[in-house]
Amino acid sequence: MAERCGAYNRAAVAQAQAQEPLASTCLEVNGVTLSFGGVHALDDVALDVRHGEVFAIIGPNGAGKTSLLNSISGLYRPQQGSITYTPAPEAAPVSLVGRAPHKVAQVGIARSFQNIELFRGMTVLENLMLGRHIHMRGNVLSCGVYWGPQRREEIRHRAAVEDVIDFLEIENLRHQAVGTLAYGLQKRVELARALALDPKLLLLDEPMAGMNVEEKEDMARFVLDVNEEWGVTTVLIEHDMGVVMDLSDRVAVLDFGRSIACGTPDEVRADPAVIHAYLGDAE
Amino acid sequence: MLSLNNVEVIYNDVILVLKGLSLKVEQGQIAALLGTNGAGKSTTLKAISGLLHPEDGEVTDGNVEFEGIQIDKLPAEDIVRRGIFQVMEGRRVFEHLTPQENLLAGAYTARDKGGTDEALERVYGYFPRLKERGNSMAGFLSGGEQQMLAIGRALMARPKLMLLDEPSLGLAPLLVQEIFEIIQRINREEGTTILLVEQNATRALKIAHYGYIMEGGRVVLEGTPAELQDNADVKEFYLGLTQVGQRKSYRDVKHYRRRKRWLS
Amino acid sequence: MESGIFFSDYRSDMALRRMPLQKVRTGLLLVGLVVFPFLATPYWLNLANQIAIATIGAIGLNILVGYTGQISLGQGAFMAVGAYGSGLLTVRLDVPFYFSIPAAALITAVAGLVVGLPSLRLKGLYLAVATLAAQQIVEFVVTHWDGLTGGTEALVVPAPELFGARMNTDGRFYWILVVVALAVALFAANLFRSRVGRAWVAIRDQDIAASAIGVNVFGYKLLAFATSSFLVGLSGALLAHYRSIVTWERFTIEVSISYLAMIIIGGLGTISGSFFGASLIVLLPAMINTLGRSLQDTAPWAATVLPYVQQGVFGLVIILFLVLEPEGLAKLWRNVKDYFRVWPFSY
Amino acid sequence: GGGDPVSEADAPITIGAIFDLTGATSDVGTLYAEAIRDYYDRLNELGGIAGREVDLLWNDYGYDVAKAEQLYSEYVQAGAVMFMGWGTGDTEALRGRIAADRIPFVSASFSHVLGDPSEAPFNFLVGTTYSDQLFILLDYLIEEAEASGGEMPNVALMHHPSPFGLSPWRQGGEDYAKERGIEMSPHEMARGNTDFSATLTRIAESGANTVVFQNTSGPVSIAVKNARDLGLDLRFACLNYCSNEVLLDLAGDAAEGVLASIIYSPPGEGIDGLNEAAEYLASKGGSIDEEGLLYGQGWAVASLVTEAIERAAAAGEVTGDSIFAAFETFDGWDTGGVTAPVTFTSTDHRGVKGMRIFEIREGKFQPVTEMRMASTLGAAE
Amino acid sequence: MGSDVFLQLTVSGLSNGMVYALVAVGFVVIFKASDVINFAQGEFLLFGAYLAFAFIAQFGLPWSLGVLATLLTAAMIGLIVERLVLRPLIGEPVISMIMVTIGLSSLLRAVVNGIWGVRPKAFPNFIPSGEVEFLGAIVGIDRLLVIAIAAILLTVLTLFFRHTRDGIAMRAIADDQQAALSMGISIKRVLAVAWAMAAITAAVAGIMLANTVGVSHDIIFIGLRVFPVVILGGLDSVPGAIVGGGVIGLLESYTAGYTTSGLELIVPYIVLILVLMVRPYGLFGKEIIERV
Ligand SMILES: Nc1ncnc2c1ncn2[C@@H]1O[C@H](COP(=O)(O)OP(=O)(O)OP(=O)(O)O)[C@@H](O)[C@H]1O
Ligand SMILES: Nc1ncnc2c1ncn2[C@@H]1O[C@H](COP(=O)(O)OP(=O)(O)OP(=O)(O)O)[C@@H](O)[C@H]1O
Ligand SMILES: [Mg+2]
Ligand SMILES: [Mg+2]
Repeated sequence: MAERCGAYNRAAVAQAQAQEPLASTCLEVNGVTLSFGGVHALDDVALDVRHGEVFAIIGPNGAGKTSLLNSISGLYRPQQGSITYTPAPEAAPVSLVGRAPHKVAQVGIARSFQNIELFRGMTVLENLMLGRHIHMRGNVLSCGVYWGPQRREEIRHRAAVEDVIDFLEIENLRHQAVGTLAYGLQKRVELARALALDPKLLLLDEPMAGMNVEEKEDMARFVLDVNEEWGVTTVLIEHDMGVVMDLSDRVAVLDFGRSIACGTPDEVRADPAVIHAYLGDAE
Repeated sequence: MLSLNNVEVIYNDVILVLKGLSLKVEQGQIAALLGTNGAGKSTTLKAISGLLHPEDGEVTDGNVEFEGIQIDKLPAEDIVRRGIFQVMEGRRVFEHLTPQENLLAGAYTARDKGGTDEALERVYGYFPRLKERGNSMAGFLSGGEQQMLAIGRALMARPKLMLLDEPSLGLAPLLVQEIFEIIQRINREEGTTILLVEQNATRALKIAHYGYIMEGGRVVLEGTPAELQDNADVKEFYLGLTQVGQRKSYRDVKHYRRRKRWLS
Repeated sequence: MESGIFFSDYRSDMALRRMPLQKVRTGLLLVGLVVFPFLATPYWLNLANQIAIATIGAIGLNILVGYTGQISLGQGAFMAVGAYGSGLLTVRLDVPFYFSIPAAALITAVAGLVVGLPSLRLKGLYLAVATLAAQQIVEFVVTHWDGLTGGTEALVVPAPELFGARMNTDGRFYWILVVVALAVALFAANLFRSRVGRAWVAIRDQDIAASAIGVNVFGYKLLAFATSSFLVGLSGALLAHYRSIVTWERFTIEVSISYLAMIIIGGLGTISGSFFGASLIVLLPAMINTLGRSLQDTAPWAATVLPYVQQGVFGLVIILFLVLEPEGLAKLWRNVKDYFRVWPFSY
Repeated sequence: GGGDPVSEADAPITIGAIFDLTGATSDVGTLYAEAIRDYYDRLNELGGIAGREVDLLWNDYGYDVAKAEQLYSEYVQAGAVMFMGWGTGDTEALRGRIAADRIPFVSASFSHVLGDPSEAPFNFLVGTTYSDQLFILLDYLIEEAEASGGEMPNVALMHHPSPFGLSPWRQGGEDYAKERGIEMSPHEMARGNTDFSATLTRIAESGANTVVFQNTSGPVSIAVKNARDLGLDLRFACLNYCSNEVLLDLAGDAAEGVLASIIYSPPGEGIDGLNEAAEYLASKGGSIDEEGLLYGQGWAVASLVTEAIERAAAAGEVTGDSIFAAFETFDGWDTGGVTAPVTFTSTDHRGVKGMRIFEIREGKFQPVTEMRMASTLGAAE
Repeated sequence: MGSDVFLQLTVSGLSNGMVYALVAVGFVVIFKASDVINFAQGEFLLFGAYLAFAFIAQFGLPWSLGVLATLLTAAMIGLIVERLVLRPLIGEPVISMIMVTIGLSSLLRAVVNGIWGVRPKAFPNFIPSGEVEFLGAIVGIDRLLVIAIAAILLTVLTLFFRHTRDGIAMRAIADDQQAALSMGISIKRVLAVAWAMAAITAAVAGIMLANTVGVSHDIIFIGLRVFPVVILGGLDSVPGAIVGGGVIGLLESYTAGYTTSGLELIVPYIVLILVLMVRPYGLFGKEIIERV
């Protein structure tokens, strides 16, 4: 029986809470099972993300990390289990299983993708304006006419987008087509697009893959700022253990679709099962 | 074995990416090519392998020589036939082919059938996981498995020179370790010369015989791994070490950064 | 690229025509459109009118194919719905054309919505076959529902009246068509600089990412089908009143294919491309005809092969355009503009 | 409009013509077009009409209605006073505009309505309408059955899916069959079919014993071959657009015994009206026997149009209106036996009312009747 | 209607369907190698028919040599088309390549017209005619031949795509041209092979069609008629083309046999859409892999 991660294990929570008061649950994944034909991508996965934390998911290639993220954001529909999301500590929980992806975005969950999935034909600005999509009201008629309310709306949201642009320091890229940007910048634009959504929960799938240390540092700073200054709960998939150790509050480890460990970065790093399946005797 | 002399590459007739780049790879060695995003590493590899053409890129100045022959005007298929094989960035497996068919496609230039079977066994020896995935389409493999497949395809061609573009991208630590070991083995056991582009500088320098660091379309620094590791800029920006050789923490949010000088 | 020009507020940065040069060009275009009918012969007016109608239809198709990325082979069918819709409303119910045309466009939009339903599951060429099915089914219904459409007989539509004038000449109809075509072009241009158009392009580029940032992909696909069909229906309805006659032979699969040719040769996903493509496909045969006529006079022996030469040249020009500029005339136009923007400092 | 008078007495007379040389009906369209072009070449060699050259503006429209409209406006602008069309689609599409422009129009479409001046004021039909052809055929079949004491005809009308195809059924055929007390039903021949076995099987099963085709020779040849293969016992008859040499070529043996509606006499019978054409072709090294029946049709239509223009020229200026008036003076005009005599009146533009019925025997058209005239609807006893 | 009618409809439908299948295979070959729908397929059929006509009826070659010459010439035409028209577009968006085939269809048609004129011609009589009875239904011998050819094509092509170097390379190119290039696969060569193969299958289909339809432009229509066949089977599946041909042939036959007024033109489409809603990539088509 795999070790359960987070509040699902009531006893562990009670124990933990005795020591320090726990932030309330933001995302609760419970018994999620997902298979494709014969492949079990996820097998009875359970974990629990608390408001305001940076939660990392690690695990070998093919362990099901991306599949888990996809299940949360509605792209995959698990055969079993529940995923519940609580936007704010006092808010009513929302079930995410079977919810269409765009409806998941509407409750405040934004994400980035493992292999950059930007709208390549568009400029950076247009990509970010799309991030504002759910906050805008324009319809075919108003957009086609444009004059009046629609123009005001566009300008209002353009201002919001500019905030994100400032924050991520991509001012000089505004009018560039994203397809021609260097890889690292594309990753940053993808983060920007997710932030333009004003999310409460941010899901990042390997945001720092393919970057050198310098660029990872930048990215790390953005992730931390988003988390600390904007108070966005963040779920992070990453293979660079340095990044994971430094940024995350808690870590869950998946292997063959099952969660094999969970805890603070240091606990996880010391876990023999994790070393065996994932880390190897790295150094 | 391979040398690039003052190579200039332009995309779409306007975007100048390589600005007079020169580098050399010696027979039987592993050369590492490091650099920031957008420095032009992938472009360099494509300039060697002839894959610029489909992207509207062109070597406009300088030349690429392989075993004493100028190859920058040759079509990609001729270059492969001469023994240069590039493992492209982003895996690029043939999604609707099985892993085995992907490997056979890699052996396209190898003529004899017996050799193909043998090569297949060798690849399965390196990556037993690929054999296990049997008949499922390669598009459904996980990222790591696809990366193994991409390297496996290169092995099938038995190239003299292998160009590897970020082979460790997106791989779990254990696998990164394994991939680097395999690269080293290929180099040692089969005598394959390797030009390795990597973001994981620590590891790359560990197995390389020589290294180049490029930025903005030029080589800004070169040397043996030991020399490079000694450079302050390399330490800070590529290895993530503090001045005293400690690993920096990503938590140390720093809004000011020392500028790179590339003084050695 | 446009370095050196800064905008002090978002409004001018987001304007449709930002550059002074662009404004001049637009002005020239408008003046040209107003002066044209006073200079042109009826033959040229006829061609201009055809171009206007084709442009509207092409913009409609471009919304679906070029911007949203859903291939359609049902253009002819949607034009037929618009044409028969408006024609029948006028003939059977005496609805004046300025009501019947928008009504017919709305009916076509609904038809488009229905045809778009399979896009819930189908993509690419598999979806294209749904539109091809629509083409076949509409053709079938139009030719077989005698009670409604008069079956295979032609439907004669009286020339419309506006402000007491009968719009029965090319010269008069020109004004209606130009105004509508400009309005449609502006409407489409606006769409693509705001929320709805962006969502469509997002679906074309990466539908999964689009859904993950909150775009209701299926909903917007349906919307694209409806909007596109609305404009296509509009062009069909205008055609019905312009030609005063509706026959199913005008709306066959060949029509669908030639509209696809328009937007691809013109440039997918551009408004100007729709216009260029429409112009080319309308003018090219006319040019070749004229060329052929002069050849007839100078070299009568050529008469027997001439039609085949015309047919072949049409194909050849399409091939040449695509081989030389696969991104279409709009791209060529952009290159010309880029050249002149920095001219005389081109290097 | 294009009816403006041509002031100079020696200026050419302009005629506009659209032909199908590459489109769906180009197989027959090409021959028709060739004849008309040859006719005017010859006419101009002989001095034209009343000393004026004829400027025949023509082009291929590929059976595309939009292109027909475009060519029409081009030619009208170039001063055409007379127009020659081809198919049902373009004729229908242009009929309003020619009336507005006052330009007389002849085409090769013989849809019954086009001969009704209240529907199509400026159209003139130089051919027996499809409906009349059908009436004549039905009469013949009934007579034949009565004479031999066999079964009465039970007819399946296999037709092209278009106004052309349905025209004989819609425009009187249905009522006529009722009036004559026989069974008749329409069956569509879907476009692009390569096999009609299923339709024929159904027809045979339904008890029909006769099939009348209103389609072009290509599909009809497939159908008769299918019927032969299936061993069906059906009598076949063609209206005029499959009664031509193409059917003989394509269907071969399977065409034996098929009845053909001949409104333009085929070459080879020594018909006077075809001599001109035959001589002209011979002078160019060709032969009318090779060209066939459609060539004769084109030639006959061109002669008739020329006759109308000559009459107009004799009466004064040549304009659309004067040609129109000249058409309506035709009263029993003799085409030299190519067609039945031609008559146009102000209430009836169906110039030709008769035809002969042929049968295909040993790969040739053999006449089985004299010229027969259509009994109008309601007049049948 | 009796069961004998049903039987006849079934046999006619199936044998017809195999003609469709033959035509559809040409689409599949091109699609497999380049994701392109060849809108000039009808013209390829036509060319094949006219070539056979020319070699056998005009030049008087014995039929076996005539057919051989036809296939060789067709292959040449395929190669020329690939070289002049498709090759410059390698690496460009697929839709441009599709479009170029539309231009090609006009051009090829004009060439055929220019060489042979538009008047239909009787196809030389070398395919055995006559019919055999099969469980009380009648089927032409030429149709049996079509079925045999379809079976051979199915086997040969399946083996080709599964096991040969070029077969695998073709599928690889359809997936990712640049990556294929990096393996040393010559896109030019493989595409040339594909077009030659497609032209040959089209010529075979063209000959079989001309035998029933005559050497006439009516053949061109068949090009588009089989679109639903290809989609139903799955755009890239040879067995799919065969099964799709059979299913559509049957549907048409039953519809034409039991209803009037041309419903057989649309019933296959309606069934097709219903099937696609359950299987979005046809019966055997490869699915688009979308992983994020
Ligand atoms: N759409 C799919 N269809 C079939 N199999 C899938 C699909 N998505 C994922 N899988 C399978 O599920 C397993 C988990 O894949 P997933 O992408 O979630 O792994 P991961 O943990 O993100 O790995 P990596 O670190 O390589 O990205 C893999 O074996 C993969 O092949
Ligand atoms: N096809 C292309 N067209 C235009 N510009 C391109 C193209 N490919 C690359 N570039 C530009 O060339 C520069 C170098 O790109 P390249 O991919 O070679 O960088 P890289 O060093 O491999 O970076 P990364 O680490 O992100 O892979 C980038 O600025 C990129 O925007
Ligand atoms: Mg993943
Ligand atoms: Mg790179």
